[in-house]
Amino acid sequence: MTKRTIYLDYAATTPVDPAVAAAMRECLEPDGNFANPSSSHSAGQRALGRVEEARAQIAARVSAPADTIWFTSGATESDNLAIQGAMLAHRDQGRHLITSRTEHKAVLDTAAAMEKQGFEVTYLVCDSDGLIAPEQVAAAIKDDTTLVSIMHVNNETGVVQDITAIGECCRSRAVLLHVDAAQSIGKVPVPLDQWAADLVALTAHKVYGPKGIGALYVRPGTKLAPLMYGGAQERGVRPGTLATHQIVGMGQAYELADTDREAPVLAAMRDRLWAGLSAIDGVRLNGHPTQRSPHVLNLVFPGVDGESLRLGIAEIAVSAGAACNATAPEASHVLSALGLSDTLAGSSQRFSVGRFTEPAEIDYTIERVTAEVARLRELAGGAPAWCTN
Amino acid sequence: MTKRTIYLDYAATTPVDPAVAAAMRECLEPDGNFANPSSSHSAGQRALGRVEEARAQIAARVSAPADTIWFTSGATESDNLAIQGAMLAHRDQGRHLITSRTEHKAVLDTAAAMEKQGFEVTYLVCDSDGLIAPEQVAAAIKDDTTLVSIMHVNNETGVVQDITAIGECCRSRAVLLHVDAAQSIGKVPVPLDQWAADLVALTAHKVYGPKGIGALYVRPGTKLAPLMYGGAQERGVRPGTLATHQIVGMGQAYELADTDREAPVLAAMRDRLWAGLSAIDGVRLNGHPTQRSPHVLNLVFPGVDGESLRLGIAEIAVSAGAACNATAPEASHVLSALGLSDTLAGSSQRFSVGRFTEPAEIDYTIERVTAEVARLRELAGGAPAWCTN
Amino acid sequence: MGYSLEVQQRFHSPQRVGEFAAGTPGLVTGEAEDRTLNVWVRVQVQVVGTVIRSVRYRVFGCPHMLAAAGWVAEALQGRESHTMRELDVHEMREILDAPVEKLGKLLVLEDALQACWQAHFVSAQAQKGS
Amino acid sequence: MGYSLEVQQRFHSPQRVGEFAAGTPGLVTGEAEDRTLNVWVRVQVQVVGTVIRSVRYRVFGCPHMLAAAGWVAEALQGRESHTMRELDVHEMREILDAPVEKLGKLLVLEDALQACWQAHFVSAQAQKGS
Ligand SMILES: Cc1ncc(COP(=O)(O)O)c(C=O)c1O
Ligand SMILES: Cc1ncc(COP(=O)(O)O)c(C=O)c1O
Repeated sequence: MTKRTIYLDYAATTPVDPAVAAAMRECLEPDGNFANPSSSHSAGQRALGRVEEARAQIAARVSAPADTIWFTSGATESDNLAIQGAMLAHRDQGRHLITSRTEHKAVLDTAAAMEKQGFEVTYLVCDSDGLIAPEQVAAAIKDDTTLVSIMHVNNETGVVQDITAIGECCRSRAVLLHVDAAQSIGKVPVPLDQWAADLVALTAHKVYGPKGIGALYVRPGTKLAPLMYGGAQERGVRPGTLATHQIVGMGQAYELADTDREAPVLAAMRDRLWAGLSAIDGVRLNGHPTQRSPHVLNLVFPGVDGESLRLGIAEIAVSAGAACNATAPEASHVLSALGLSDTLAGSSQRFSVGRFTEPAEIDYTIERVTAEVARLRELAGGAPAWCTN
Repeated sequence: MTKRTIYLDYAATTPVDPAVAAAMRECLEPDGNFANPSSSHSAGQRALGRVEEARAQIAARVSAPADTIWFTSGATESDNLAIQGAMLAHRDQGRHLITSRTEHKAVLDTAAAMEKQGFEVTYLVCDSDGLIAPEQVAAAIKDDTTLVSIMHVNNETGVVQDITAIGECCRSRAVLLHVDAAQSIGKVPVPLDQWAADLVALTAHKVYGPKGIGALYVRPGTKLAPLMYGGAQERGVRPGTLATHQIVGMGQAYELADTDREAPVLAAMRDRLWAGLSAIDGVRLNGHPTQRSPHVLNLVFPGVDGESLRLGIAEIAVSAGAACNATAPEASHVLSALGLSDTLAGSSQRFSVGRFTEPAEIDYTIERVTAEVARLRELAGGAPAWCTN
Repeated sequence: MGYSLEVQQRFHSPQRVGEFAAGTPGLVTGEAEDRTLNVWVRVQVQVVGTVIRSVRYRVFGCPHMLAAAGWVAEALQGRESHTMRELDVHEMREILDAPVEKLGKLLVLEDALQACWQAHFVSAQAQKGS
Repeated sequence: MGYSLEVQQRFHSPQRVGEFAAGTPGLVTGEAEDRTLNVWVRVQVQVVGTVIRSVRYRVFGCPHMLAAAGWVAEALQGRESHTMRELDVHEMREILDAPVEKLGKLLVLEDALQACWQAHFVSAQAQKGS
């Protein structure tokens, strides 16, 4: 096996696809498409043309009209704009927000900030498989509920929520639905023409596009208060000079992200990994066994400290859970919500595969993880029962 | 002369310098520095290293410590974070904001939004040269003033405000100062070790870096409420996956931006253009004749509609004023603040030169503008006096 | 902003600009402006009998306004004089493919033509009377 | 997270892991844990006269904790027995270049050594008494 890192952290971020990089490069060349898309001169208008082309590519990937896609700096901003924007714009009609305990921090921290501003938040609790039942959503809706925010694919476990059914609950009660679909594109279909979703957060860097660019789908007529002011870009809801190369990159990435073709390949890699690792004594899968995205495999190795396992297999890039929590010492809020003890949450690893994962990398990973788990368990021989519970 | 566009709109945005593009490209390659800088694995830590290197490059360019530079999606976000963030964080101590009529929309629209939220805003009026006297700032400060927001280099006229003196007024009254320095880097020094500024908005795409990345300088100890929530990036004040390639590009761009070397070259180009165009009957310079940035020349051609002049010289990319206002029909708020009539504001053009401007381009521009002004004046022969006043 | 080929061509190569020689028979002049919209236009129409023989104009304003003036001058030539007051600005906007925000400016051109018509009507009445 | 070479080396090639054979003379055992920090450690110290002859350990926890246990086992060997209770966790943190958040875990190691000292003290007293 080569010395270079094996990358199994595609859920944290992906490399940029060479075809995406090529499209971006054209905008980064001295005579390329560099002008400000808001400028009225022909160079600006050419840049605007590329922006609109990318908007159409993204819209097509999620089966939505192009003018429902608004560019942001990423899914974090999209989640914030959706939640803060909808709650503030409708503050006179209702002050109640429903979300779940397994959301990304971009949703949870925003919900907490809304609470501090006097809004009321209900946090739904998933079952031990990580699923939220549509009936839970229906039961939580009150007369003053403005918005439900439920993610599509969970970034730590890969569990997929039933957005179609949840959307119907919301629609029938005239409540807005926001969906964080940051992890979905290229892995699980996002059929916005079939979902009753009003707002959907998208990002480029989880699907071989550049970091620092994302989008918010906004169903026509949905009122949103902006997070920022200044300039008429994106109809005034998201000002700032449009980053043509970033937008072009996102467009190209979405164009390439063919779920029908890629999902089965990813699933095969994930299943190969799971087949190999399931031979390890006591190993368990976190999250629902089938209602899941093909790219994530979250496993608990009882009796093995996660940080130590990661150092033990340092040539393989995996993560405990969300990358943005890497320096935080607390146990994953997602795994806790599934009912894992802090110890077992700390003994969990997220493996995530992607477009460039090769079978040999999977096989090497199985070998190395198996050996390192055995070594660390040996080191901890005689440890009390709580270390494995 | 060649057929390709002559670009004299560097104040709207610049092409990416080839050295910047090269640095970015490394992050966009399949085996490049693509990992999530928040990931704890070695690939993530390598990416973090590049982010911190860029932070240091940017800090060095503005004579500030590296840990005072926080990344954002651009100067629009930086202005919003500075103004909304400071006003909200200090809302219990004071609700008064001071700014000026010639600020960028990112500041003015944010100030207007603060007014809607119950804050009080004083808009200082510049003199006919576009300057704000420090005494005006001092006189406007009240007991409940929290923040003064004054730009450094004006994006439409190039006029440079005396931030050193304005900063002293603020410091002596214990009022925070935010400076929008989006246009300054590489053109006019930004010596943060000499300014009494607490917050400074920076961007990459006005100085041969990529669009969609900027920074906010935050003096240590300055309290700010975040605009967005989710994730611990940038100490929780600006969450979202860090866009390594963008940050690396900004770092490289700032490293290259040597004001001492570049400003005289820009000034020579601008002066060559002015020398040529000043022969046109009635042409006048907008903004202070000497207290100005070397890259902007804003001229009024009385009796010539600006939009028609721009179409007449369509092979030369120039703009009326701010690019983000290109589709808005109103007269420039900056030129109105200088006392120009709507007609004269509408007869104004901003020419802005940059690193890749060549003398032959300037000479061609002089020839073409001179001819087109004459042609359009001839077409409008016999027009009433108001057309030129 | 994108300009249609029609606008670009008329803008770059305007026809019929200027004034008729003083004393040209059958001449009427109409002028209109809107200072808030930064447009001014002056149209001269030469009517011979009931037919418009030729048109001249001067104009200050945006490319659409310039193109519109040129288009009108060409369109009126050889038509019955009453067509002066029948300018359809919506049709003209379509032909030029001008954005709807420009409609206000185009109406100034309509005003100038109405003024021509008025002047023509008055002088025709005067001629009848004489 | 970056790990110092000291930590990496001790993590990947730990020495003195395990237990002494049952019945080894002069053996004392100390164990400590902190469930909230996910660490457990058991240390065995063999004291001959007033000198520590050798140390063995088992540990569950993060890389710093593993390295710390190995470092302590090596450091104590050949020292006077009372050094068991004189572990300077701050010094150890510096040697390992561990982040300050790890201090709590390292204190668990201190607890285990204190337990060893206690056991040693009790058995020494017992021997004196006998
Ligand atoms: C589910 C989910 N939501 C939101 C985000 C934030 O996306 P971004 O990094 O584009 O801000 C991520 C990933 O970081 C994610 O996995
Ligand atoms: C003075 C000034 N402030 C703010 C901005 C906004 O910067 P950005 O495009 O990086 O959001 C600009 C340019 O667009 C500017 O010229």
